[in-house]
Amino acid sequence: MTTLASAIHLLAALFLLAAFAMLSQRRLANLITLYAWQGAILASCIALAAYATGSAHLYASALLNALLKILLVPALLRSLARRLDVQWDRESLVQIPTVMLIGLGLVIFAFNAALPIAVPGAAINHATVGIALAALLLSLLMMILRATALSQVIGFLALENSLIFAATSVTYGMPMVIEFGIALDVIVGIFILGVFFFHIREQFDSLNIDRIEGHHE
Amino acid sequence: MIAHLLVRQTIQILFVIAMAPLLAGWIRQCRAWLSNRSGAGLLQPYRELFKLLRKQPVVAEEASMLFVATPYVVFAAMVVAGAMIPMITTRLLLAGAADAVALAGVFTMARIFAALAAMDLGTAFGSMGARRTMLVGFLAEPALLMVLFTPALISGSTSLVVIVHDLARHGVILYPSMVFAAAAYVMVTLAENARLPVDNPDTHLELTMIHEALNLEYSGRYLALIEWSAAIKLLVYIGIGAALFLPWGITQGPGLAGLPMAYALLVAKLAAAGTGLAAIETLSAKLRLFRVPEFLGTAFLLAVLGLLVRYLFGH
Amino acid sequence: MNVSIGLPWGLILSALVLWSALAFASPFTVRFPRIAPFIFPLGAVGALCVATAGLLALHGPPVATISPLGLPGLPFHGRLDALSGFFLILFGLTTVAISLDLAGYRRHEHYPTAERIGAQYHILLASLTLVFVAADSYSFMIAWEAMALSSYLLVITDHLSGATRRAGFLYLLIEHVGALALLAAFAILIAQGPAGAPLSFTFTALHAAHPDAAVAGLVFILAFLGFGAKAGLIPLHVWLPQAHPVAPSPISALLSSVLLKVGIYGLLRVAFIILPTPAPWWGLTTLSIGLMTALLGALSSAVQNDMKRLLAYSSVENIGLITAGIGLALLFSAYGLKALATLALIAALYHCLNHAFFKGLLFLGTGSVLHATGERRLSRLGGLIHRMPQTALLMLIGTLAIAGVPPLNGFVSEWLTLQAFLKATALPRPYLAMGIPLGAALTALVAGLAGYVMVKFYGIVFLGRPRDAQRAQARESGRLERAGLGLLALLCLLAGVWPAGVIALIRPAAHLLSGANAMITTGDLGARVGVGHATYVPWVLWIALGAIALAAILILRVRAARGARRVPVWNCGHPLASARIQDTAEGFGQPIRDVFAAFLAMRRHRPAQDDRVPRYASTIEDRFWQGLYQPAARGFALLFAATATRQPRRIAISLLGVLMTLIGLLVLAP
Amino acid sequence: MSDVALAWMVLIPLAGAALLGALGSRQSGFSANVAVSLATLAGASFMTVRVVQDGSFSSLHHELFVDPLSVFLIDLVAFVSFTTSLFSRSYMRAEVRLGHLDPARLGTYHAMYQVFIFAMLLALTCNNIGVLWIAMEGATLSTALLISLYRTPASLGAAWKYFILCGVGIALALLGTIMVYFAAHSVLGGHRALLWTDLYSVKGRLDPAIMAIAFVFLIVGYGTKVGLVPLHAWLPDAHAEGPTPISAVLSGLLLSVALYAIVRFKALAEGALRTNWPGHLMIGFGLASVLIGAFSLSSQRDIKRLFAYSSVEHMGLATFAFGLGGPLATFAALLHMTAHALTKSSVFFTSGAVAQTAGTKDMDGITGLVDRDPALGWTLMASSLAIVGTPPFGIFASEFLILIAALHKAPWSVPLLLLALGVAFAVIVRRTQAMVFGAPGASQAPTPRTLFAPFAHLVLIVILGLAIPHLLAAWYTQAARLVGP
Repeated sequence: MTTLASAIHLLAALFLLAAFAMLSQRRLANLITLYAWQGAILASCIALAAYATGSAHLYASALLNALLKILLVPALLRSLARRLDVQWDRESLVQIPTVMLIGLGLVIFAFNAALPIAVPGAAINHATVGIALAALLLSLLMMILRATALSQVIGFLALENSLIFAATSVTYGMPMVIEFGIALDVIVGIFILGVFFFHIREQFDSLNIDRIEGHHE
Repeated sequence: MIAHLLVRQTIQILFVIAMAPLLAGWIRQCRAWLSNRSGAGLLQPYRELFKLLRKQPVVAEEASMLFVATPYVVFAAMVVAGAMIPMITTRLLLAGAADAVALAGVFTMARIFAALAAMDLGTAFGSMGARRTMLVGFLAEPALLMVLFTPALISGSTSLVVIVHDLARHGVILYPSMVFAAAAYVMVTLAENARLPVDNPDTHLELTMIHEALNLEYSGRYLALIEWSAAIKLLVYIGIGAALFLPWGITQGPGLAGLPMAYALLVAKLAAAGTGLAAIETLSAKLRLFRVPEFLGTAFLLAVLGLLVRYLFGH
Repeated sequence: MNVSIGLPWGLILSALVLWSALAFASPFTVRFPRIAPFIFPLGAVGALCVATAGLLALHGPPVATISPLGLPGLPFHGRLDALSGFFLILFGLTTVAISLDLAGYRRHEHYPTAERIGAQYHILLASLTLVFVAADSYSFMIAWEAMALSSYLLVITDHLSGATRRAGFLYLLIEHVGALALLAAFAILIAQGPAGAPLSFTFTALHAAHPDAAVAGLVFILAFLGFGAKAGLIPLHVWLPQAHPVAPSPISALLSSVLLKVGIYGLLRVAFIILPTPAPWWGLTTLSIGLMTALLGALSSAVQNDMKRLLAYSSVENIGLITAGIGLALLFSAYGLKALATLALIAALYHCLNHAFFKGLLFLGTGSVLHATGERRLSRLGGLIHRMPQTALLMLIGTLAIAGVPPLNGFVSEWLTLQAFLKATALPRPYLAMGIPLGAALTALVAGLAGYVMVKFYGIVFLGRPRDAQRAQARESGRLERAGLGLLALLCLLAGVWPAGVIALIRPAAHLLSGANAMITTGDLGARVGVGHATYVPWVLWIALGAIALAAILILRVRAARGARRVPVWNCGHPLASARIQDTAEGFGQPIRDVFAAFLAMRRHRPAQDDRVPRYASTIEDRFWQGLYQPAARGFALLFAATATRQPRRIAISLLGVLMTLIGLLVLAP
Repeated sequence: MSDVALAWMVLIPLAGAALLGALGSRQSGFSANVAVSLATLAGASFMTVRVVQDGSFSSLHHELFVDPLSVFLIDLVAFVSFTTSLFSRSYMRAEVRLGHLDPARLGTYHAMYQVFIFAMLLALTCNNIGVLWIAMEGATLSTALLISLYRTPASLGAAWKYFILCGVGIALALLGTIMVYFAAHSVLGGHRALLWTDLYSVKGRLDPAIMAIAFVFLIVGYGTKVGLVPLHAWLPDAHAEGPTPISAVLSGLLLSVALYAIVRFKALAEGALRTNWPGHLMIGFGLASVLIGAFSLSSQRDIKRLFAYSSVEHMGLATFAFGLGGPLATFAALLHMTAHALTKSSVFFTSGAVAQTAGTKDMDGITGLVDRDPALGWTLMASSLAIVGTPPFGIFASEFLILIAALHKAPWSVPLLLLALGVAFAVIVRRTQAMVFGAPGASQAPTPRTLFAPFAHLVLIVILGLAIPHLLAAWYTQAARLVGP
């Protein structure tokens, strides 16, 4: 059990690390790869949890997430990026080191915020809640700082990753219906985004947000 | 009883109508004497009135009914005012019909009619005069009211009869408050009757005239009525003053016995007041028109002082 | 309370139904012109019903009724007591005249016709009735706002002109601010009840709430604001001189005669019936605000050059006098002098009635003048007495009545007010006893100014010669219009000669408010009215004046050999070159401008020496407008601009906002 | 068998969506849309009858349930979506004819419209906080497509903003939901830890620390959808740029449904915390929204943005009242939700028609409606008077009650509320007056349209103001007992 716990903790740490990496990465292709990695960490984490509890539906959920986050979504994103040929995010107004510092602050805050959530018996929860919260705040920060629509979406997906992480590893999995629902939403969301992007492209001939925002007053 | 009241009332009305020109004449005479002139005599006003009454009046083509009706209205108002004041006796038919406030109201009505009539022909002088009379009027009204309030508060009622009754009962004592009131009243009287220093009754100086501007267009019997009611107005004001500030010798009893004495006293009071008025008019110079508000403001101030003094001494 | 549908309620309901039907029918007068002539006369019938109901309600116990409508647990309550009765009479009688006058308007196409204003007008009448009979705060507020909205729509009847729209909006805005104050006042009283208990909105329940002194004071202030805004007390009066002139004249008449009184009604209802015994400062505030309003109104009306603005400001003045009387009553009852309070109340209510009559008369008259000449500027009018003699005569009655000269009705209420002021010496506080007679002096000054103003108004509009050539072709107004004018003139005379009759109408209301009989006697064929020994007998005055005038006429005419000879004007020998040499409205206002320069914000344009066309112009503005309203408007503009610039536009900023909120709340979380 | 009726009612719009998608850009789509909405309305009324007969019930193994708090909202959704479909029938036809809209998109429009309705009905009827979340997400996605329907730069920008902000919000709400599950997990365990019916029974035993954090996430998350300040940035753009029928249902329904979710969770959180800290949170958000919403009104020139900010203000008012808690305040808040839904949708109908007739959304370009088109002008006047809370319209009633409740619970807030109400009145009425009266501007060819929907709504609002049906009042009272501490 303790080995399992430490393993889960390790994966959680990696998960957070991935979030940090995405925050710092500005090349779109690498961003998508990082997203895939995060998905992989998430999936394996869920698998471990499944093994720990031996509950069937967690295995299923692990499988689902693996399919979705490692294969499907990154593929979609890559094709989008190719067809809209965006490779680089523009220079964001805040320097990377500063961003890192802010992120660090957020992590500390998240851990403190999660402190009161202590459930007797389950030692892992406490830490994982903190990590999920931290990852969530980091991806929110990323959405704030990124200037092209596509990377904002990746931030959004990362945010959703951390939610799944919370859902599965904190509570040993929500009921299936939820997870299917979430998965469905993600897929539909991506498709809608795809539609959007092409229209945005033809209207603004760029995916830079300030251009998009310039229009309505 | 009613018969008695009726008799007193009739006598007083006739007295007011008859005596008014004499008073006017007396004042003129006094002024003449004070400025070392031999005047035209006491009866001059009567002669003027009869002459005017005999003449055929001319009325402007643009005149409306209002213009023609006004002299009668004003005359009636003045006579009624004179009929209501207990200057000889407190037992009058009309005494109950109006109190001090209503009396002021009657004067206002007469003034408004005069002003409207003056505007009827659309002459520059007429409307100018109307404007000025109304100005003097609404400035004098609060002062007059304050003056009336002092005795009213002493005797607890605005009814002239009650006031006279109450003041006379206490015999010959001088209320300090009444002194202020009297001073204010004299100033108001001067203003209301268009005497110096507010207005000069015997010039037609366009820039300054107030009263004269109103009746420039009148002639014949209309002019006579206007002049006559002006005289009556003066008498009435002096009568009110006499009743308020020198209420002695006014008969209270039901009988007719006291009347001759009372009339004699009243004539004496009128003569004295007339002399005083003449003196004031001789000694003071005409104020410029825009000084008039200050003049009346002073009167108002004095009246209020009287009021406050009354509170101070409690009587 | 006994619930019943007696005769009074029957009358009121039938009037409401009739009016609703008329309001519904009015728009169709376009398609069916045949029904147009009947709309307004039928409205007059409804008004008559309401007046009768009010008369019935005066005596006899208050009749309450509960309507099927309402919120759950809160049906609408109606209640007919002496106060409602009195105001219903005022409203009904005035409205009969106004409806008649409106019926006369049909022939002027671009004037208010049934088609254009019938709906709003009759809705307004219905809502007014409901305001007077509503007995719970909810239905009262509904009727109140319905009244405000319909009257607003009437004000902007001529909505093509920008000035009209601005005035209408200002009216509605101040109206609504007042309504919010009322809402707060009622809410406070309702919230006085225990937290758990079911709310009760009825006035009786609010009265039973018995708030402590501080709360009662707060409620009084709020109610005073709300009803003051309606009545046009300073500093909330600014809408009045703008809205009344732009409305069609009969509507101005309704606004001045009735709608302002609604504010008075509400003030009385709340201050005397709903709230507990007043504190002295209520009375003092009301009194001083009232007097200031009266003075400001009188001064401003004296310097106006537009005949309807002049009348509107004179309405401000009269409302001020009424309010002063109410303040006096509040003072008296604060010190337990109930009889004196009743006296002051009778004076105030009497003035309400008078003002309804003569102001209605004057505004209807201006309507006729407007038809005849199409001109509102005094500087263009004149000499109409020759063109429209009957209207001129009726207007003369109104003018004398409002100038407050005996023996007309305006004087009676002035007389009563002064008597009440004189009795203020009975107040136990010396500074009050000394100060308040000065209020009497102020009242007298205002009355004098009113005389001045009315001479200006009547003299310039009807006397002299037409100042403008093409205005000279005026025609006498129609029969129905004159009927409306005549009715109001008759009421003025009646209320002037027969005070006891009017006081009989007021007494129950005043008694209801103060809970005591007045020390006021009436007798001598019901014409004498006396306070203590001081008495005033109008009809005796009438007879005496008439007799003497008649005698003078008879004697002089009999003695006169020849009648008067008609000649051109003498004018000190100057021939009358043009009508322009007559005194103008500006000129007539000049003494006031000079004497009271301190009170008025005036801008003058004087001709320079080398002007080709020298012109003199002076504009008077309301000091409150510059000192209070414009700064407030600027302040709000700044606030709005600040808010607008703080709105997040960019997505990133908005997301940052979300993040910050999240972090902040997580920090706050217990 | 009527248990199934509930499921049917929810499923009708979904089926309709498929049908309409199939119909695509055919003209029959308009009428079909109306028909589907009518069917939904019928189902809703059937369900209502059941509730009236024997109280709240649940079906499909407690997956769906109805109680007084949700039943009137369900009816509201069904009714407003029906009237809106009526309105959109004539309005969108005109849009197509005027060339504002590419007819090829009509299929998407109608389908997404029904999906949106389905999502809201699901959110209201589901007994499962997870499903509730999914439904809200579905509503977000469908409306994102609807807002971008015109494909103009502005509409795409607005839709993007909406998608990102509400997406983030919804994600936060999910975290909150997870935490609630986490808290209930140890008490109930497994699937039952997601069911309202079970959660309420144990709300006293949930871990307060977790519930506090959970409620923070939930109020920030769903609050973004309600448009609470400072999370409201998406709202004006979305309302202004989307098709008018969509603005109507967004303001009228979606905001209310999101608020409904917050209110349910508030009851839960207060039960767990045993303090009314959640209430205070809502009071804070509510007041901020009321004030900022009111103050932002005057700088708007676009007619639909103006009324969008008024929605911010009114939802703030409802939130404030829910935050006050207690039977009176909650009663008032529910009444306010209802009245606002009806009024605001009628306001958007009218202003949309106005913009279409005048050919511009810029209010400075719209004048003299009452002379050009009296019916339209007077309807606009009436609707805006109703929305600023003048009697006898329903919003006046709710605002009056809210004031009284505020005087009980938080007297200090009353001046602020009055200030905001006064400002809102001044700005909106001034704008409306300028549009309704005055000389008619450049006269556009009047487009044929039916004012039936706004009329119907106005009638209902007047009924709400003059005589609230006792059934409705009973529901409110029970709901208040349900929500209240």
